[in-house]
Amino acid sequence: MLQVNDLNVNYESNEGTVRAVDGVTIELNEGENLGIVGESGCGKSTLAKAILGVLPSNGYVDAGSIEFRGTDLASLPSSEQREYRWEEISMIPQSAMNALDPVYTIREQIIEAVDIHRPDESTPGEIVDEMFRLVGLDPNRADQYPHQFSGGMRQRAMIAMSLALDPALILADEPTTALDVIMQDQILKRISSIQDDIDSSMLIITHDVAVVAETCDRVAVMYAGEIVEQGTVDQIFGKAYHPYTLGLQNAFPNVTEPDQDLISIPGYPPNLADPPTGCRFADRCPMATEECEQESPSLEQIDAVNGDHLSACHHSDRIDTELRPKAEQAETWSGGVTQ
Amino acid sequence: MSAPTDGRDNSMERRSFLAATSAGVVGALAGCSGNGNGGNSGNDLEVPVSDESELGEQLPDYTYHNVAEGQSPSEHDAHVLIADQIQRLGLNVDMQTFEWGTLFTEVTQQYDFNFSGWLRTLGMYSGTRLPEMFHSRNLDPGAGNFTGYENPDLDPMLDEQLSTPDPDRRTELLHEIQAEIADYAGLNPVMYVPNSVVYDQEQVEGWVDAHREYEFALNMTSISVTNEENELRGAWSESIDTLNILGWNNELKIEFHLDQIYDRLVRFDEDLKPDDDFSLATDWTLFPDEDAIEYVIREGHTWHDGEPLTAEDVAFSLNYVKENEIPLYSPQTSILDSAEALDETTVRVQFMDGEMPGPIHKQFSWRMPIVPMHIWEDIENPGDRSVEAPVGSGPMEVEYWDQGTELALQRNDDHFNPVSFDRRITRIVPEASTQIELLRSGDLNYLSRAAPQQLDSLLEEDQIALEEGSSSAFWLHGMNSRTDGLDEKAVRQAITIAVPNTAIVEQVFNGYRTVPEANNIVSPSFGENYNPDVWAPDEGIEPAVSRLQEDGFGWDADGKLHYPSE
Amino acid sequence: MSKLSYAVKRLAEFVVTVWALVTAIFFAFRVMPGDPTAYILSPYLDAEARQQIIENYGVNEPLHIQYVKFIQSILNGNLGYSFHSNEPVTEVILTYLPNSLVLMLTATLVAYSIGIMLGVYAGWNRDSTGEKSVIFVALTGRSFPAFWTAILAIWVFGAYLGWFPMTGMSSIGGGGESLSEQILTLEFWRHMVLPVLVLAFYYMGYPLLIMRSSMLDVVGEEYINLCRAKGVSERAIMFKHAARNAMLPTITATAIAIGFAAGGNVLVETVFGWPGIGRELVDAVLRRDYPVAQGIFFVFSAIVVFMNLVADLVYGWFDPRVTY
Amino acid sequence: MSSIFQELEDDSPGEQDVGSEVRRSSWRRYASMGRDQLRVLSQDTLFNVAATILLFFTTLAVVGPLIAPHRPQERLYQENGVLIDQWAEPAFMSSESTHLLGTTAQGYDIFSQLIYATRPALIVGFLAAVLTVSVGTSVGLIAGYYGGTVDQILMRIVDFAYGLPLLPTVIVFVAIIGPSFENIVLGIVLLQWRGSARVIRSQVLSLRERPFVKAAKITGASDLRIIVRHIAPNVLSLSFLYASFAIGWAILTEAGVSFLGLGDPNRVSWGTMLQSARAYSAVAEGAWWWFIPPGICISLVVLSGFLIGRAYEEIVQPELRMN
Repeated sequence: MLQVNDLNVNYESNEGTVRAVDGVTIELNEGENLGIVGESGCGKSTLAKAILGVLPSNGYVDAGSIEFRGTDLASLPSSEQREYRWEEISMIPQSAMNALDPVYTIREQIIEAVDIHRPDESTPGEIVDEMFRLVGLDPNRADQYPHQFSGGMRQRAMIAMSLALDPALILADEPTTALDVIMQDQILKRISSIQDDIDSSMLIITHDVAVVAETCDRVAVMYAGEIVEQGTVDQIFGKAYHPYTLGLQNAFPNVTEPDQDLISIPGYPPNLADPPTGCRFADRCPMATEECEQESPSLEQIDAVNGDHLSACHHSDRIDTELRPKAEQAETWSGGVTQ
Repeated sequence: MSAPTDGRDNSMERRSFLAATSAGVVGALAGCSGNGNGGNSGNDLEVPVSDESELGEQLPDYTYHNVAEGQSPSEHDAHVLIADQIQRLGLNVDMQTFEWGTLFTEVTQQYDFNFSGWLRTLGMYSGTRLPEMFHSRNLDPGAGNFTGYENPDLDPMLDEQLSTPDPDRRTELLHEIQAEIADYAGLNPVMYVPNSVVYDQEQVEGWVDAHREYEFALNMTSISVTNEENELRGAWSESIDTLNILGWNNELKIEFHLDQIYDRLVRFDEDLKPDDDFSLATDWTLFPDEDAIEYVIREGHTWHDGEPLTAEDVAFSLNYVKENEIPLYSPQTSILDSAEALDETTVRVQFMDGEMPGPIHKQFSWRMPIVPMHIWEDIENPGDRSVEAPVGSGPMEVEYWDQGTELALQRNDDHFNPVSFDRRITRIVPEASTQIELLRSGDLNYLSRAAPQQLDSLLEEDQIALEEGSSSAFWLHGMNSRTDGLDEKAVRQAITIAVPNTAIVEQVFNGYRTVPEANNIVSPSFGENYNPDVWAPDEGIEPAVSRLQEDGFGWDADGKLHYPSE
Repeated sequence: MSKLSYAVKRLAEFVVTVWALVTAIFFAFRVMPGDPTAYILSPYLDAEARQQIIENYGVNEPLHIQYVKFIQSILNGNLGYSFHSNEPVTEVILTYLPNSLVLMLTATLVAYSIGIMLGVYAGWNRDSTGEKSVIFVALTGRSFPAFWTAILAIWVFGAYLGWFPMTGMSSIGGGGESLSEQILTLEFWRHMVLPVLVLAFYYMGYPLLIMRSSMLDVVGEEYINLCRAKGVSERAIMFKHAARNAMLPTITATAIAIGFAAGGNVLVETVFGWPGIGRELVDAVLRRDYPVAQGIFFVFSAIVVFMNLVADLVYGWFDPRVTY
Repeated sequence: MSSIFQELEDDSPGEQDVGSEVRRSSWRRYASMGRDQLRVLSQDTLFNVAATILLFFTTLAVVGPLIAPHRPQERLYQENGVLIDQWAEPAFMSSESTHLLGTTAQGYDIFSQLIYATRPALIVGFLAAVLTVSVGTSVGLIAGYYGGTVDQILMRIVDFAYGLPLLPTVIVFVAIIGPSFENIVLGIVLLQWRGSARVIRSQVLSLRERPFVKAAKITGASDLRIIVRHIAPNVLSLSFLYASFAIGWAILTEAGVSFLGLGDPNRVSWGTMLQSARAYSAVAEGAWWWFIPPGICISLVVLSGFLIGRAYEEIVQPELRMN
């Protein structure tokens, strides 16, 4: 359904041009959920905005294409692009509180979306009620203002809005980050149950590995504007073949091992205004060698695995032997494995 | 009191101006070569220096109350000119500028001044205000004799000229009074201010010199207007906010209109003689020994609202004004006893015994308001009424009155001496330059208050003409003769000589004023009441110096004036 | 607290402030030097008459008696009589206030609509040369002294080109109708053009800058992006969402500005010969006409403080988030 | 929030209060903040234009009397030394006139008056700016920081001040205590602080809740120290913003008051020049060279005040930054 190949997105800022998305290629089949995981600032929400064509004024698609069911959205003029927005591809923003216009009621804001794409729709109000019931909200609360909703309810209202035109693809940009854990769980269950009814596929963007594990079929790990590893949820979380993915998994508490102490990856992501040569994770990667610093690795199939599981690492073959067993000790990350 | 803003810090510039002007101008006019180099004043003394032994005490310092430049630039400059002449005569003068209300209060209510001056008019009869200014009973603060003149043998003459019915006796008394106060030289005319009107001669003609401003009824009934609206259009800078003839406000902008809305018992023609076909009283008989007068009221005349005007109305008006003690007419009501309508057309006016004024028409008949009884009789204090549409009987009546914008009077067709045009519009235009532009473009067809500086450029337009007439208005320069130094006649006369009348008229008022031939506050416009041969000093520092020397005054090395040594 | 108790609290504050203003104004004018009668009476009048008038004015009574009388008269709606014309002050105000209101409200309306439009445009097209020039024009508008531009406007458009009348509210000789009748005539609006343009040029800058800075706050908000995601057209977003939210702070500013505008623009009214309340106040102050000056000042302050109150209440009505 | 806030917030609350060392560091911080602001400001072209204009007029005010051909109220004469040299045309219009901008109806040299008038205009502008800022900021700081009854009283005074329209009140004030230059400035300042006080108060209210202020309180810092070291710097840019607007308003009000004839009679300012041009109806006489220059000078100085103010607005709200 969605085929993004070699996409480059740049931002103009007073420190020069920043390439937030660099040569990203992902694809998403009908009915499938793809998760995009990465630290904040790695370019994942820029990718989402690029797909919807709502980049901020100083951002633009530099190269590559975004094919949605055969048409390249990136090359469409903005007026045609607009027809796709929300009708075909809708979005669930991170915190619904600022995503909803404070001076209009929720109903008005949903109806606004409906009117644009289905002007002849005679009873938009019913769609709103139906959607509210779908997300478990009392329909006549739709006439209230956003500030009168609690955090969870606002997020559900957002979901209701995103489903109003039953789009083929929903981009969820950090849908649960702003919520507490319990509410997160409810929202995720709500999303997966809805998905079964309306068979739309979803692109979930988050830094929370657990969210992806629960809701997605396939995962792509992003770092410093590039996709470093891509595969099914079981492949990535079962046996990752990229040092960054391994490090990422260490950073999240695992319910099954309560006394596990968390290990964070030292150092900071590179400055995308002048990215380093070679692999961008090199200076933080315990297995980095000169080769990693000169030449940037490309996404290749891991031969040890059947089924498409790609990783962008020169030494993906040595991970099983050298890194994986020591991945959980802190000194591996701080001292480095091989020099 | 308010802190006066003294002009000390830049008086140096003023001094250099004055030295140059008066020396230069006086020199040029008096025929002598004068130093002619204008700009530099130099400190060469114009006064003879005598040695210490012959000199008495030095005269004290004086203050000069001047109006702020912002309020009236030309008057302010004229005061500056006078102050510096006095300075050059050897007296220390400190110029202080005040806002008008404060100046008037300090000078006339508190006598806390040495020199000052402003515009004053004497009205219809030259003797009316002489007692106020010179009688000894008016010496206390606020009573009017602000220069502090005290002359016991002049007092009876001041009163008699108002009471004697014999015109020749009056003239004789007036002449003697004028000679006396001219010689006193404590309240002097710097210049006569002629009445003037600048007008569009393609639209208006027929102005007459009527001893009073051109906007009064005599002119209104003499001029003719030739524009298609048949409208006389004038302008005023402040809004006209009251038209109550029995109120407290007799500003010119109000009197100009009331004079046409209401009739007067007796009106005067151009030569100040009673004008029979414009007066409400067609005839009158005097009873001097009974202190009474009987007027015969014109028959068949009606009020603007159609009600007939009878002797009853006239009697009511006079009594009503007296009962309510309306301040504007206090000089008349203080001598009036009562009025009574003998029949439909005759009214007998009884004065207090011995109080019947000599020039009865100029003191009484022309001034009294004649109001409709059927409107005012049940109104208690008229002073507080605000009159929307005044009902009078005069040649014009109010058509509409937009306060702040425009007052429109329309012709009263059945008046016995009607005006020749349909409407008179007085437009409120605060901006002086806009008034001039409207006159130049023909939207307005006359202006009676144009400032001298603006007249030159206006008169370049060929359709614009200027009409000037003599008037009783003069610009006074007063000295407080209570202060020592100014209590000496020689000093007062010397200062009067030093006042640069010609320079003020030429430089400051562009020549649109008249230099008085004699030091007489009564202007020639009063005809036979004017006394031409009073003290008439020539102008300048030298004659002033010689006048002081006659009485033994002298100057020290730095040119300061000293009393004569005993 | 509920909206009602908030309004009551604000009203109590309003009364206290107005009372403080009234007292300050009363004593301010009494301290003024100068004799009020000096202006009124022309050179014709002699001293005797003047003395009598001073007594009648009650100007000589001790201050505290005058003050008590003053407060009593205000409470029963009588602001006293003008020294100058003996008209009741309320009538003077009723004559001149409407003229000022008509002029100033139109000018404020024009200024604020242009200002807001340009503010929205400047806020939306950030960093464009358009924005910079709009701001430059707005600031120049506020820096030219209004009376100076007024005089130039009169001379260029009035005297030189003759397109518009040079003075007043109605043509010479065409007066006589009440303000309500005049408003319907074309002649009245011809007289309004120049003063309104001069005032609009002067007042335009303020709303423009406020609108622009609040637009810039709003433009960065999430919901604007979401509207784009919803496929709403740029123009619709600019007006329906951005401007609507950015309006909130501007509303308070507008209400306060209307409060001040009611006071008329003294200088422009004088230059244009507009029979407004501002010009009347200055004339009253210059001729020491205490009652009129007091009355007008009192009305001014009441309107300004009242509009502050209205600004708060209206803000609440516009912005659903505000609860009292 | 703007960059400078982060910079200020970073200083860890736990810093010991060591006498002069602290004071020296706060001055160093002010200086660095100032440098940082100037760096940002200088990028804005409008700010540079405004700064040059103000610089030009300030030098004119200082050096004016030396270069002005005549004194402001020195009466000038025609060659014959008798008649005042009135209504002389400017040199560039008529060959024989020696006056750059001609003379007034009273015979004063317009060009010299224009130069001499710069000084009072700038004095009224800067005096008003400084006083408005100091009064307004201190009231705002105190009201905002202490809150409670202090805040209520101060805010009621602000409402009271807001109740008085600016120009009419200055007119009454000047009419009461005499039309001197200082009284006009005093009158303007009496009212102008109301705007900055109200805005700064609301700013301080929000700053008071910020963590770094609460932290400073916990470490036992005195109220005064908190206000001066922590809150004031954040508010400083806002008060500069109001200061620059105050310059503009003060000059315009002074010009307005003088235009109505209530200006200081002994001191020539652009306002009094316009007033005498109006009294002698210069425009009607076609003497535009008398009427137009003072207006342009006023507008230039006021405009530069506003432009600097707006540039400062950028500092206070970085998202306004125009690059």
